[in-house]
Amino acid sequence: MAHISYRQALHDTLRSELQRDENVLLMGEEIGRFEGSYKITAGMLDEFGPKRVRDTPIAEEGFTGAAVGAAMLGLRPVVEIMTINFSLLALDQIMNHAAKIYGMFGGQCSVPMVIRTPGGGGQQLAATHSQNVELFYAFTPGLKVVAPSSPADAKALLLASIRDDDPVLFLENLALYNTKGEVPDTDEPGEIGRAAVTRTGSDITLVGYSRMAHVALQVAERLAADEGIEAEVVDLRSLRPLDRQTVVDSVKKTNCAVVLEDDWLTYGIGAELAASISDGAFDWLDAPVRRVAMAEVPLPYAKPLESAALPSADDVVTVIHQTLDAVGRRSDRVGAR
Amino acid sequence: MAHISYRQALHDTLRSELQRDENVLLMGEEIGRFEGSYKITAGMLDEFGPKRVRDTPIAEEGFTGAAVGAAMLGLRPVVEIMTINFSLLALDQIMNHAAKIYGMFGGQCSVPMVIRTPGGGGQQLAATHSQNVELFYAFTPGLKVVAPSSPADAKALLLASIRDDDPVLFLENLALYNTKGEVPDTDEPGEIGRAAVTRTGSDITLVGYSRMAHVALQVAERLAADEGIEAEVVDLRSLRPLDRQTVVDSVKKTNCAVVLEDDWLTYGIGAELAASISDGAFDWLDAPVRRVAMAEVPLPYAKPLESAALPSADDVVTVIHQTLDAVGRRSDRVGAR
Amino acid sequence: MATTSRTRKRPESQQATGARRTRPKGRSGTDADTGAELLGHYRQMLLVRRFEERTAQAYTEAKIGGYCHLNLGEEATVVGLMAAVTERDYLFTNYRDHGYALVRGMDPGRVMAELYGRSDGVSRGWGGSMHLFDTEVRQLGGYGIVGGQLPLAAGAGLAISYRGGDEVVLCQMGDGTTNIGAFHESLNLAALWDLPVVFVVVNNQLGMGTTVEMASAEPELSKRAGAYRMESARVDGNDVLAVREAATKAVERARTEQKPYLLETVSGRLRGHSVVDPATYRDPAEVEEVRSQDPVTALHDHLVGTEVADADTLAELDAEIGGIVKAAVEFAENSPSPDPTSLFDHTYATPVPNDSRRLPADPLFPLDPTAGA
Amino acid sequence: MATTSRTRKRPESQQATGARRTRPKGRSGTDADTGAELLGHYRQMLLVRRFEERTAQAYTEAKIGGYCHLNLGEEATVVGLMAAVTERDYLFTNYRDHGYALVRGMDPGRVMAELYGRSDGVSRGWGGSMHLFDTEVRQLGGYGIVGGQLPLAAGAGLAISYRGGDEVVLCQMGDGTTNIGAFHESLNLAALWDLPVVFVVVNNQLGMGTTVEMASAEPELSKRAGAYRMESARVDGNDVLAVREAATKAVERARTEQKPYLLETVSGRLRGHSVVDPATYRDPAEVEEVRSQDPVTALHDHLVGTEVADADTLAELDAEIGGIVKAAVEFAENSPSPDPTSLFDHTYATPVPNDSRRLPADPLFPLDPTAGA
Ligand SMILES: Cc1ncc(C[n+]2csc(CCOP(=O)(O)OP(=O)(O)O)c2C)c(N)n1
Ligand SMILES: Cc1ncc(C[n+]2csc(CCOP(=O)(O)OP(=O)(O)O)c2C)c(N)n1
Ligand SMILES: [Mg+2]
Ligand SMILES: [Mg+2]
Repeated sequence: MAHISYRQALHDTLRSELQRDENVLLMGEEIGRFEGSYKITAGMLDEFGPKRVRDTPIAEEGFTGAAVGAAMLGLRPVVEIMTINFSLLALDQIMNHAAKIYGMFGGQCSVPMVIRTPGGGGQQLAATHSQNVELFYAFTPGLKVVAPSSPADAKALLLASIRDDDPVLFLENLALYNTKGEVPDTDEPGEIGRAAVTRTGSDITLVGYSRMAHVALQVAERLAADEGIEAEVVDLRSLRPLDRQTVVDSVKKTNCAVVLEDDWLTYGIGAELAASISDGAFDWLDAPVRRVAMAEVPLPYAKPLESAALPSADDVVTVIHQTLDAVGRRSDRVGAR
Repeated sequence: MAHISYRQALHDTLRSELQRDENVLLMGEEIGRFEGSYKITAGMLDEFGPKRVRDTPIAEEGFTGAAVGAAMLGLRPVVEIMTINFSLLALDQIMNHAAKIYGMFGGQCSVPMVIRTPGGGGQQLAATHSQNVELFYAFTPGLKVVAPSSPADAKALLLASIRDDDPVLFLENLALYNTKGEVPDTDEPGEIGRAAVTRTGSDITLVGYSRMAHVALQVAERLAADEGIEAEVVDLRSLRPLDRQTVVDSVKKTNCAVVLEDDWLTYGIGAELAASISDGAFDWLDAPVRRVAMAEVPLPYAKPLESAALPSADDVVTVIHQTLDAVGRRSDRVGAR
Repeated sequence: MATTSRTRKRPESQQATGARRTRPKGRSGTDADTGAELLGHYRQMLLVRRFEERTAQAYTEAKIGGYCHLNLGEEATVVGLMAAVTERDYLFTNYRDHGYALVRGMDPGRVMAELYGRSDGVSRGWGGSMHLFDTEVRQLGGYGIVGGQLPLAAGAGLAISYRGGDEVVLCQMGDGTTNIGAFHESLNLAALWDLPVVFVVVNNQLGMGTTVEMASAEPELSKRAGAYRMESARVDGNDVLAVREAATKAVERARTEQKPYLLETVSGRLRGHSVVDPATYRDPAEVEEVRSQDPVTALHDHLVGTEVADADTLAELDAEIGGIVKAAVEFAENSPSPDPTSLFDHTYATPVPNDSRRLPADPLFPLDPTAGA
Repeated sequence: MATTSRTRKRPESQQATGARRTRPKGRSGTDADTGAELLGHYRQMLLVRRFEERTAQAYTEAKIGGYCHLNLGEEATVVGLMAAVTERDYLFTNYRDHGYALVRGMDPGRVMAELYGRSDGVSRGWGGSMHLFDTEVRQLGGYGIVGGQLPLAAGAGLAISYRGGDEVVLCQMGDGTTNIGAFHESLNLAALWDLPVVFVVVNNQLGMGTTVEMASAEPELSKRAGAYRMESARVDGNDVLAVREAATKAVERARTEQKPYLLETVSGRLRGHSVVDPATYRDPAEVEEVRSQDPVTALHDHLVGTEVADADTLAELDAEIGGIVKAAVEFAENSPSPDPTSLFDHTYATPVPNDSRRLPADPLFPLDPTAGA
């Protein structure tokens, strides 16, 4: 075990996979000479050379599509798209080509590639640079979409993604890069398609992924310490396939849930979770499933506006309180206010 | 009132708007000389000339973005994207430009444009040409998204969309073009952002939009005739803004609901509806909200496979039966099976 | 990977004409060798012609669904291009792909079965007309999104170059495709990275109803190569030998120098954009012009005129081809439709837990067995 | 529309130099007129220089957030370009937009206020550094998506042409931007439809850390105009008069002949890609080279050398500019932050029912008042 950052876990894993398999290569804007916009690939051009660490022109559609074509011939490209916002420019290649080639040609040719890209807001990057559009990929059959929230999962799921024969969208997050955690030294791939209960509790279920799974854990610890509320936290880890059962099993125990997400509320990832919980735990639910999400505006630059629009830990606490109020459980526990 | 097709309603409305306002122009691939892939713009090049009915190169991003720029200077372009599948290539211009310019620059400049595009599957067009990705637009603040299911709504909402100062994604459907209905002769714009109860009933609520709102009505009539089940049908008409209240009010009356959609189930449009109903009608619901949606595969070409994957009227009936069984209401009505 | 080494049958194009050829003396002075080659080409062009005519018929009989685009009028181009590549080279095309499949060596029966959506189809019935794919002959797909195949072809070239191979990628597209962003990005990548990709613009002078002049500010499309310091050429797409020669040069340059190439072939479209398009927008004189340059008729007359073959021999050949097409249709008719239970067979190559295998009426969670009757 | 006719104040560029100019006799033989013009240009270049230096400082003081890109090293280009357009012309830029805003005539205080995210900012604090917009001076936005402004500019040109106007659109971009699909699609549209758009590639020789040679198969970027039969030129971006002259020619051609143009200006980047980039990837010799060509220093020395102004006068000017920048910062500091209650003010221009105005913790439906305590 090593105590390292999420960034370091990604870096180390890319490096060891480059060493392990000659077919693995990295492609993306500014990943070589510039060492990556967020420095995940620092030092790699020097170590592996331009053949395997390939700086591309600004041409998201072109280089992502080229990675698809290379994967069809058996390479295992790991593409970095600088932020998920720019992936919109490559969406046709991701959705109509990477995700379709295996099925559309009757299973003749797989597309073993990974697209790494960070989401995130809250950095005052304004409307076009602060979006969370993982929804678009999570919605697409033929893709796999993972969204680790801890350094250990970052490593395990990146290993699994690179070794998987299907196209995987690997969602990172700007706000997580510097977070730290224990990471096993061994190269054990994680399982794509399984959620994890990262904290057990019996009062309420919190569901999140990527940064919001991290926030959920923090909120849960704070509530336990301050108010004796024991929240169970489910970290989805994989958005496609989606492990509904783990979520529903938790809610069957706690009888209520709050969904945390960094994207817009209406039609966001959380809608599926709220819908699935409301269906699968119908007879167990004591209150409506609430979602804490981004306000539905093009995200403004000015800090006070941005902060108001983004879901915060305090927002999550408020909604947890309201949900526990609704089930009548909070007043039992913390006394009438 | 005239009894005309959905196609005719669109055609006539575009024509009258071109006549009414010099600032309105049509742009798109093959809309002029070819008269439109689906012939909505038949005859218009001859009538209005190439300045106002502009054939574009195959360059979805370029011409859609050009429409955005023209709208910034006060023209009111109506863009046709041949099918919604190809809109993926213009997504950056739609999502990062059309939808952002008003907010990102602090409300200085509006973008009065319409993007007309048909969705649809079931025509054996295979994986890349049979997708329903209205979700992507419905998810995006700054856009408005309408999805009429009848010729009358097609007219009213197209009028509203063209006269609206914001970018509107106007969703059509290949399977609806030949459907007919009564259309008022007067030019009365509809209201973007309001759903409609297109059939009243007290047994169950069916929610749909575009083609599936049409299917919902057909299924409702069939159930009433065959089984005496009275379904209420809510046609969303607008996906953004989303009129949740009309849906929830209906469910408070019927106590159960089935959502119909043409896209993939997980994270699809229906997820938001199921989540919203489960929240807003929490204390009224007698059974989980079920969704009837497309199987989660790249849609295959072969007819038997395609038919199996697409939601049919029979599928809707099955799920209605199961839902009514779950609430114990169907056995009351039609006797124990 | 599905697309790597296996024993492959010799594609049709190689059977007829051999892998390396020298330029025949010229159209008029057809010598014996060239005559035999030309006859081989004619045979293939005729196969495309008759297959496409039969396809159009099958479409009107509703045996074929979806969109269906034919190579009628492009036979010389298709055959000339396929004569320039070897069996180890890769091919990417747009949706107008039947002719390439046939000449490249896919079994006509399996191609027709794909159009019919049957399980013996080259793409198992999942792709249809626009999406013919066969690992065996290294034809890596027809693509329905205009320009979609270009980045893929660049990527295939990257894989070859990465491994130091000497295969070449031939990437076909239409004239209208040169205006989309992917064209620019892909050609730039290929030139920048020295990838062995021959981009071929099959200029049939129309998008759907849009002419080249209506769509391209530089209507001499091969000139666009200049924006990437790429070599290029423009040839008569109705002349099978001219196409073959130009393509051979481009392919060999790509193979030996690892440089991409842009080749434009100029021909015409004998029918509508797709089977259902009556093409009423076309000027009758323009249609007449295209008809008068029909490459199949022209080569027929040339073969007879140069006495390579007499009209009767060619009629016999036509009958033989007719038999092949008939057999293809029969094969397709007799091939079973894919079973609906196979619907979830091709979502993923690597299975994962919680993958959705639900049909539209299936519940997300088991129905409560105690509810209802 | 917000962007159409209104009374406008004369932009800074026009105040200093007048709308139409004739080519000065040449750099060495600076006559009196040219001298005055050059001094005006120098003043503007200095404004950009000092403003950007102060911006970098404010960023390190955490007064400014997000991404922040400076025009340091591009001052001659910015000023030369802005001298070529009139107040009725439109401007679109990328995110490296402060200098254009200042020279085009936006109030420096309101520009700085935007960087500070204050409500007096030109975009009301909604845009920040990358998104300066001001209808008054027809600068229709800085854009953060590489290439995003190009289709918009083509569309603005379309609107002008549609109405028969004689305005011109100037569309700025970086060298790296010439490799993205939108470049190709936009230039093709502009040339095909005869739109009055001058596309300007500000070639500072780097994307972020990527050189032109690493990204463009044709590194002489102006040559890419050939793919659209478009006229083009390449000039020294460190020479304000050369830029002005070339841009004037391009703009006038666009205005009078309704033809687009591709202009490339070659200069350098004095700092990192953005304020936070230490640019350690750069070769010290390359940095030295760029520094030795610093256009502000060069023009300073030229003005002194040609006796247009002596060093003291220029120092006074510098002090005056320093005062303007200081006042801009003070204005920004004193401007209020936008109130969070204004969060939902700019989602739509036409209000509609059911628009979401929910904050993250707000419920979708009113909370059950009977539940809880
Ligand atoms: C991105 C995209 N836009 C539009 C279409 C619709 N479409 C199909 S074929 C076609 C014309 C293509 O013309 P060209 O490239 O010349 O090829 P041809 O059909 O002549 O072989 C169009 C516009 C599409 N399939 N994909
Ligand atoms: C579509 C897109 N891809 C990537 C980026 C990230 N990015 C921002 S600036 C930049 C480099 C642009 O270089 P150039 O066009 O030369 O402009 P310069 O910054 O030198 O002015 C990149 C890659 C982006 N903003 N948009
Ligand atoms: Mg064509
Ligand atoms: Mg640059």
